Amino acid sequence: MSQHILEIKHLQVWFHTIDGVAQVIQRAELVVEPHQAVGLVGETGCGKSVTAKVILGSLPVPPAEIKQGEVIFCNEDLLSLRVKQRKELLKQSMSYIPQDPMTSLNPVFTIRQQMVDLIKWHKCANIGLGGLLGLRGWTKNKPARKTALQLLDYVNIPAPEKIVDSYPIELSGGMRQRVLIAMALVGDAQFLIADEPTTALDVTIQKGILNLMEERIEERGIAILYITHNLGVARRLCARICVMYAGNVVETGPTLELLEDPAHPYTIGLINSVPKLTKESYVGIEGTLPDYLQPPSGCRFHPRCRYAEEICRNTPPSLREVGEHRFASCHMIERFR
Amino acid sequence: MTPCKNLLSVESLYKAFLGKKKGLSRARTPAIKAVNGVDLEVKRRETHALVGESGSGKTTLGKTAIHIYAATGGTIVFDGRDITQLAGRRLKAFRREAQMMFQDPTSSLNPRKSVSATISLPLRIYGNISSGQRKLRVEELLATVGLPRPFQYRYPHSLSGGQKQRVGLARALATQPSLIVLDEPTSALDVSVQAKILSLLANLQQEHDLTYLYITHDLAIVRNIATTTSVMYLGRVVEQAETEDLFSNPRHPYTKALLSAIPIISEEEKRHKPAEVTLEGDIPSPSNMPVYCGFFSRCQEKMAECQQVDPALVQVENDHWVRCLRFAHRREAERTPYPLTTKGQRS
Amino acid sequence: MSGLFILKRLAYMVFTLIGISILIFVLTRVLPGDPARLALGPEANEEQVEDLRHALRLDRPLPVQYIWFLQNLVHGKLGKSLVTHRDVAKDILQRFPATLELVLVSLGLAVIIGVPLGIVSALHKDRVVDYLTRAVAFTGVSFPRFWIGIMLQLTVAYRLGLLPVTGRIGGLAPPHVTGLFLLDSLIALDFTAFGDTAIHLILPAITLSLSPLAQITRMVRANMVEQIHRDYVTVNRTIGMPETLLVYKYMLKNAFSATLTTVGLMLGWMLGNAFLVEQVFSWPGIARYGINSVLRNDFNAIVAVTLVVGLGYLVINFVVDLLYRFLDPRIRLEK
Amino acid sequence: MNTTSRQSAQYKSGFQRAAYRFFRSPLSIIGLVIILVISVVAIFAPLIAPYPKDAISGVHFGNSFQPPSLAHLFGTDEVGRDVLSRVIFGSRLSLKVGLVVVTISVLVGVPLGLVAAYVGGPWEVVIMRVTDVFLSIPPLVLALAVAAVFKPNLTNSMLAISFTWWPWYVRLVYGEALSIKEEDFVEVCESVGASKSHIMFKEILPNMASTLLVKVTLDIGYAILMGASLGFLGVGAQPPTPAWGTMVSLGRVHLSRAWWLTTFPGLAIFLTVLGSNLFGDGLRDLLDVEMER
Repeated sequence: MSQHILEIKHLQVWFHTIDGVAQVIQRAELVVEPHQAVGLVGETGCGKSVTAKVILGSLPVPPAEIKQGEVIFCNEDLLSLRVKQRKELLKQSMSYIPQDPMTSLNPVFTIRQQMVDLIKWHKCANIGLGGLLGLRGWTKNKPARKTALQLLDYVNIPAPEKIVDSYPIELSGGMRQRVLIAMALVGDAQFLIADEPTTALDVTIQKGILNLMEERIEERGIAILYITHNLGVARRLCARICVMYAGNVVETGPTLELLEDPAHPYTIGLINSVPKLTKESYVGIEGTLPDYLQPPSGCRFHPRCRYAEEICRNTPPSLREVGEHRFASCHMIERFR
Repeated sequence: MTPCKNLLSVESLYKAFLGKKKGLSRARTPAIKAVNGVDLEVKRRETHALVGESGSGKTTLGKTAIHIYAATGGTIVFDGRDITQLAGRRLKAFRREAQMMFQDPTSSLNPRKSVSATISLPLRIYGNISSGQRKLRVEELLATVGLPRPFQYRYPHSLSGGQKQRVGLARALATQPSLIVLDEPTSALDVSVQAKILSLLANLQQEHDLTYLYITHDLAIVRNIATTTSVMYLGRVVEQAETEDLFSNPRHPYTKALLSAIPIISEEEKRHKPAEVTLEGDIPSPSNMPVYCGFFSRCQEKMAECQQVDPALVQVENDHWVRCLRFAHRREAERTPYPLTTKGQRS
Repeated sequence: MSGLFILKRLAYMVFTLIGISILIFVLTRVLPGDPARLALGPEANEEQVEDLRHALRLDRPLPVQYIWFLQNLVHGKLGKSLVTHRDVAKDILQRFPATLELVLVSLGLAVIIGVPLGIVSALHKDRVVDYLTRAVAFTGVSFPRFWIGIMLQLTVAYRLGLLPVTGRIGGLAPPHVTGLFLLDSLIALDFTAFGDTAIHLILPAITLSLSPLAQITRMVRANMVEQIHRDYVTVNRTIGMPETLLVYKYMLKNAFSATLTTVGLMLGWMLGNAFLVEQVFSWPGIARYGINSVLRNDFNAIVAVTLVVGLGYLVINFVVDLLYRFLDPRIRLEK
Repeated sequence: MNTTSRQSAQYKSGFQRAAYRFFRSPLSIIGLVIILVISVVAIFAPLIAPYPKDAISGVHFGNSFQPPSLAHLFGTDEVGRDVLSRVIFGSRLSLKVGLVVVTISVLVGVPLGLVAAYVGGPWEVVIMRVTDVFLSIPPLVLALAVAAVFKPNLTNSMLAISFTWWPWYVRLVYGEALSIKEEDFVEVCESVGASKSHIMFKEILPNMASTLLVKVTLDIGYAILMGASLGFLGVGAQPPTPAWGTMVSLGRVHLSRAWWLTTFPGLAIFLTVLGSNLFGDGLRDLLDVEMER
């Protein structure tokens, strides 16, 4: 049907809390094409992780409620699939790298135990408890172990034979993140969600991980949705960037053009906030993220926007084309650009 | 050098943490040399940045320099006075002159105390002022850091990260210190908030004649706010220079690697970065440091001798110091006009 | 490394044991009350009391008394009972297996029932099963042990006559090998004695296991619930780990090693509660012996029982620590 | 800066939030009700009890061993006293045991735990070693050994229980304080020169208030249970005091003849402990306290 591997349309997600209904995602739109890395960029609480959870199906429902929208992955709407089919599809085609390498590996099993189980699981379906006990359909351990070693080597882990028998606590953060990348590569997924995988790491380590992801993942032709708050990291890895603010995708476009010439006032503010090596002044954005229990009417950015006018207070803008492959949701773009 | 030019100067400072006790015996695991012979000069009304990755000892250095931790060795001179051995009442008196602002906005505020109780604690301890005056002073401090008056009745859980850091800053300013150690004050914040806090810090420095020791891992910030910079690795300063000089002409392989790892968002920024360097491996554990150059295991420019000699910090240009064997050698060969001295030896 | 750990742990045990001995010693000699007078009763004359005081060396200075006490302890001499004049060590040795058997069987019951209950409860959190399990668990910890024992006796044993009311065995005891009747009867292939012992064990074991069962259920539930929110569980789930494998292998091992830390504590409380259960069921173990000594002010016996129970508790915790290290690499690998 | 957005939203107050969480769980409500009922009964015992004089002394031999009836809901005992009245008066003794033991333990254990964790050094070694020694004897056994030395009565049994109870508070407070000590705000206080006692009692202690509250709630029940156990073993309150444990123990002699003598006092103990447990657990959820046991 389409050449997109992932397309999110009009996603709207609410959370039911003690204090009322939090309208966390108002309108998320997202497209990822095969072999493409897309950066989903935004500040804390903008809804980027919630979006990822919707795709992965790990959003707790309730308290969350998906009000409307479609998440089309490999031509299937994930939101309308049955749980079992959806799990099978995700297992076949999607993978995930978590944010915090320190807590994302099971502390009481060795790397080998964790990887081997995963490899065996991907090799044969429906193992169940019987398979666990080695009763049926359980591939032998040796080839799985070999695959594990190959994968660890593939993610540039020195001396994988030694690492494979360690417990997570024995490894540094960078090492653990490499192990997690190796685990994400176990299935032959075509799509990978990376949720701030380098935020917890030092810059020199972060650089190694980014290099690795660029080389290895592009080598395999995997499409990536890379979630980050760091524009620099997104620039390093992604071909396109989607900027989220307060539950809306406010701007999307090819990375370099978007960073050189941002269209949405929030993107402009965000880029102007980053301290730069050129010693350009950085100003920040006035105000704070709105309260999701009582989000502002109209454009959610209008209380912080210096271009805001009457229409911004009343009508929520939608994404519209502002250049080649570029979209932004702002009423005022023509006024100030 | 007049004693008053430097507000803080630190000479061959050491800070070791005892290892964990092993059961009932007196034996301990090896001590961790978190700060291993550091020299530092912070000039009045200027900002000196301490840069390094986690485990480099930069936070420990910051805390030891203002006597939050007692130094294991070396001397700390603050405003012309040796404060290394201070204790008791004189230590308490010194405390009001040097304050600290912490990295974690949540952990640095007591969740059970209101904003006004938090800010007025130092006032209570030092000032003999009435509670009415104290209240006025708290409101004044809140205004200084850009928070409206009603915030004094709030508790930390109802504040955003940026607001918490402002409260932390107000508390640090309460005693009217001349030096503030800023320990990654913005690393937990979003960039749009970070920018606001950074400009607040810059304004306060002007208005209150403050001196900052700014601890961070973000070199882009350093470039924008610091006059002088020390790069730390494994408890030592590996390079120290004026910030402009450091960025335009980095000497130590680690500094180059750090600079090249900065994520940038525009092409112009690229011109301020050195050629690509990618480091391998991790920082060695500070509990078993090599006797030779600590950076050897990750260095891209290492030589055979590096595994035999522990290089000293040498001056390669005016006020540009590097701890690398390559420069110790080159300087001898080239007979550069700068005297071959090592820090800590000069008087 | 591991050997060193065991040595250190043993040294700690010896140290604590010395502490216990001082505590008990101080309790019995310094606090008001003259053991000799108490032992002989109000009818004895001053001379008799004085003689006994001398025999017990109660007329010497306290440190001397303590050293003497410790010397005897090292040689396994716990002294003679002031009431029955029998060797206390022998008495305790004879009764200890009965207590051990009761405690171990109860713990087994608690683990076999409690762990699955906890898992079921956690997996069905906030549903009917969970509320039922939790209600059962709350009831379990709140029952006075002695009272529930009496109630069981009243209903199951007296009224219905299904099980024996008291005692450890009805017929002849199996030949003594370990002192644990279940084990001894199996060794002797005496299945009548085995059945006899088992029938007598049911009520006391149920009574004693109720509280640890409830606690194990609660601990397993709490730890499993906590696991559900851990990052690695989310990660494993999103990268396609099957639910059964995740729950029964990955989460359970974490939850169980966390639960294990409290098993040592629980065994300690069980040793204490054995005092109540043995009293109710006339179980011939050291706890009942201890109570009788307390009621008769037989202070040599009190000291001995307390020391033995303390030692037992320390040994149990030692074993639990070793197991915990084995199960959880975070503890083992911490430098 | 947008300061009004947070205030203007219809956020629930801390109390409303807590109440919502508490009342969502039926078990905690049951606990609360039990606690309230028992407290009321204890306070107004002389008004509620049908035969207040029977509580201790009354002797009506003609009326002995009456099974439960409308006149005597819980029956009568071997000397004809009304069991219900005795159980009602027993609640006073039980609550007294619970409150006294927990109060003593908190007063002794909390400062020791704080000092061990915060001041450290030799203090830590001494306090924690001594605590370890106490903790390595099961509480009931230690309480028995202590009670054996004194004359058996209610006061002495309360002292004996307190003697075994305080180390648990030292351990709890020690562990909590060690982790709170690591928070930056403690270091901030040190760096502005606050005194040790200020930091221990004004900064660290308030942060473990909810943990302590939960522990205290649970422990009142457990202390009552322990008091009853000692009474049952004959080293607690002596007859004719209407203590629940003692009543169970006395009634046991007549078990085959008069089941009500043991059943009702035991049920009272059970309900009290259950109430404190359910309520404590509700509080734990509500205050978000993580704690063993």
